[in-house]
Amino acid sequence: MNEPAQGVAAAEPVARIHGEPLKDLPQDLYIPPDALEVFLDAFQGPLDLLLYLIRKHNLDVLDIPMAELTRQYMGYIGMMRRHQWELAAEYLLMAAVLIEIKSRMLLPRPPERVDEEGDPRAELVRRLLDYEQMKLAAQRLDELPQAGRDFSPARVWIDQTGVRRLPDVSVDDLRNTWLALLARSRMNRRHRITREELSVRAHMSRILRHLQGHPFVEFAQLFSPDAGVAEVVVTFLALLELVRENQIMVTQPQPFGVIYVKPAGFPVVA
Amino acid sequence: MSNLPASLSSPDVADVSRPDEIGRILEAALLTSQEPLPISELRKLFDEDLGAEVLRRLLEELRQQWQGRGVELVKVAGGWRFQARAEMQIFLDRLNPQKPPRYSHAVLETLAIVAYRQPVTRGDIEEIRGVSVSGSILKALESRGWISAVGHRDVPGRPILYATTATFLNDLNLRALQELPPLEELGTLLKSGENLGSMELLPPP
Amino acid sequence: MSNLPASLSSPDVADVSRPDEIGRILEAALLTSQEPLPISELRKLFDEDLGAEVLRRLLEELRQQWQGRGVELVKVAGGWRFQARAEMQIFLDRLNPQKPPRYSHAVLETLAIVAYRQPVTRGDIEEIRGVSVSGSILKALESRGWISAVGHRDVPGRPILYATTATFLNDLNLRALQELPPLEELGTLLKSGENLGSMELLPPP
Repeated sequence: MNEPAQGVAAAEPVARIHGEPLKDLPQDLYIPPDALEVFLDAFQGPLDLLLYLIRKHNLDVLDIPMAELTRQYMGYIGMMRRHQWELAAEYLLMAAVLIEIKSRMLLPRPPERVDEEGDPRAELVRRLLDYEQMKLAAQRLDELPQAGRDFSPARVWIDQTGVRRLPDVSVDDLRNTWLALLARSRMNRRHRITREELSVRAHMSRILRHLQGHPFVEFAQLFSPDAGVAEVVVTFLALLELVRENQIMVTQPQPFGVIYVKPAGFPVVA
Repeated sequence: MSNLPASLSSPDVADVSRPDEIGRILEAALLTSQEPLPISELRKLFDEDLGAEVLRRLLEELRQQWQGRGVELVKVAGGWRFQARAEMQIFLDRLNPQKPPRYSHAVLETLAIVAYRQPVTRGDIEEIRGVSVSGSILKALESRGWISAVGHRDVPGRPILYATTATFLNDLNLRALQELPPLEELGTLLKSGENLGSMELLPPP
Repeated sequence: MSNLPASLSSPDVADVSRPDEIGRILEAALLTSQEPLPISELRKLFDEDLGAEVLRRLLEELRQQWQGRGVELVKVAGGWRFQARAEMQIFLDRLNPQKPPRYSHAVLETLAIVAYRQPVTRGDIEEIRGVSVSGSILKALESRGWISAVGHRDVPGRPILYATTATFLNDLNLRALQELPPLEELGTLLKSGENLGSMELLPPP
């Protein structure tokens, strides 16, 4: 139970200081400054360091020599501040705890409050034991067989091709989405959606598609011969709308001649 | 044991038991591998080099042992692998009923706007949605074949005009755009208070 | 044909072959599944509902059929799964020389705290470890699928509560959290004969 901090294998040197292998962690509470940086990496934090010091020296957890421990601690923090500020902060917090405990131990306590507060070290001890418990649990967890590391699940190949499906969209989805859009835009009065007859829009698309890739199309070609009156009207409205939106140009080279419809901005070179 | 191949039927007891052990290891390796394993890989499994010929024969034996099961050992381009037999597929598919993926709100809204307001530019869509429309949304709908560029609006920048396609109608089981829920119906669904009066909603032709 | 056993000479061929067929399908499903399959999933494989009891018996049979092979059928938290026996791993490792990296002490301690004290916040973990917990540690465990956010603690800042997942149990070959190694009792860590005296060891929060 008095094993040193984890991650420190018995035979391997803990660190090298001036090329000399450091076989074991220091025997006393004092850690040489050169080793500190390496040394700290072996620990998970102030609790781990404290736990190590206590276990290593067979110190009574319940009777930590607060004065000595605190003094050492402050020494480390002075060194740490030069290198690892963030780390130092955490150790500094621990030092504050240690000093607080020490100071509370020095204070005389009214007898009736002993039961209530107990030993000022109690909280520190609780945290140390709590941490040690989790530290041991972590080691046990790591010893459990782990998928991929210690055993391999069966992974027999299965044909997945053709299984990939594209999202379905229903007419209801579209309707609901459109409704939501309208509702949103009603709340947002800056935009006002002027709704127009759908078929005019549809015919606008149809006409533009018809014009695609052509320098021009005859006006009459845009009307199918078997179109009803309504469709002719709508197609004509669509043409007018496209003209208004500058998407097409309508020209008639000579009076009563053929009317041409051409996409706006079609390259002149054509 | 008399039916062991000559090359494997050594008098040494340990050796006799080996083909079994080798078979177990081969089987375990092939069942747990996500990739087909070529002979060259399978050779790495064993301390001593078995030789490609021996391995091939062992694999053939393994293949025969698995005959009639739901999974079979096959040789594919990359090597050997176990795979579920084709006739198992209908059962296995029941475990992974592929939930049809859904388009995001952004994609659906874009699609709705193109469907109802076509032809529209990206700017039009952004204006109605009130947020910018990423190119990937339009690309998703284009690669699905549901919208396409039909021209340019003749304004500075000449933005592309998008419209829905015939594929869109087919995929949504519509014969014409007019079969989309008409806007006037939508209008009545909206809470009143909006002045719909001035808007003329013509009946579909 | 006259010497067929009575049970096979039934006029209905399909029915006679069923127990076998069910076994084949179960085996194929379990061998191809990426995740352990619970009974509730396995029931979906068959047209008619076999009932959990029947399936359990079939799975037990299947498990026994596989005894002595390099791969075994085991039950973990997420259900049933085929996996290579632990002793196969030294061979399988030869095919994939790069082992998954071992987790650092920081990650393991964080995992232990989430596993044993869940649900916990990052603050809880930091309190126990006595050091700040970097986001990358939690992210590593989340991306492994071992821990996930399960809610928020209703205190200022509404910190995220983490818990372990079924994948965590599956990957550690466990059927339930109760199968985690038991915690060392706090008291046993104290040297014996220790007089706790007036010291109150607060119960864990």
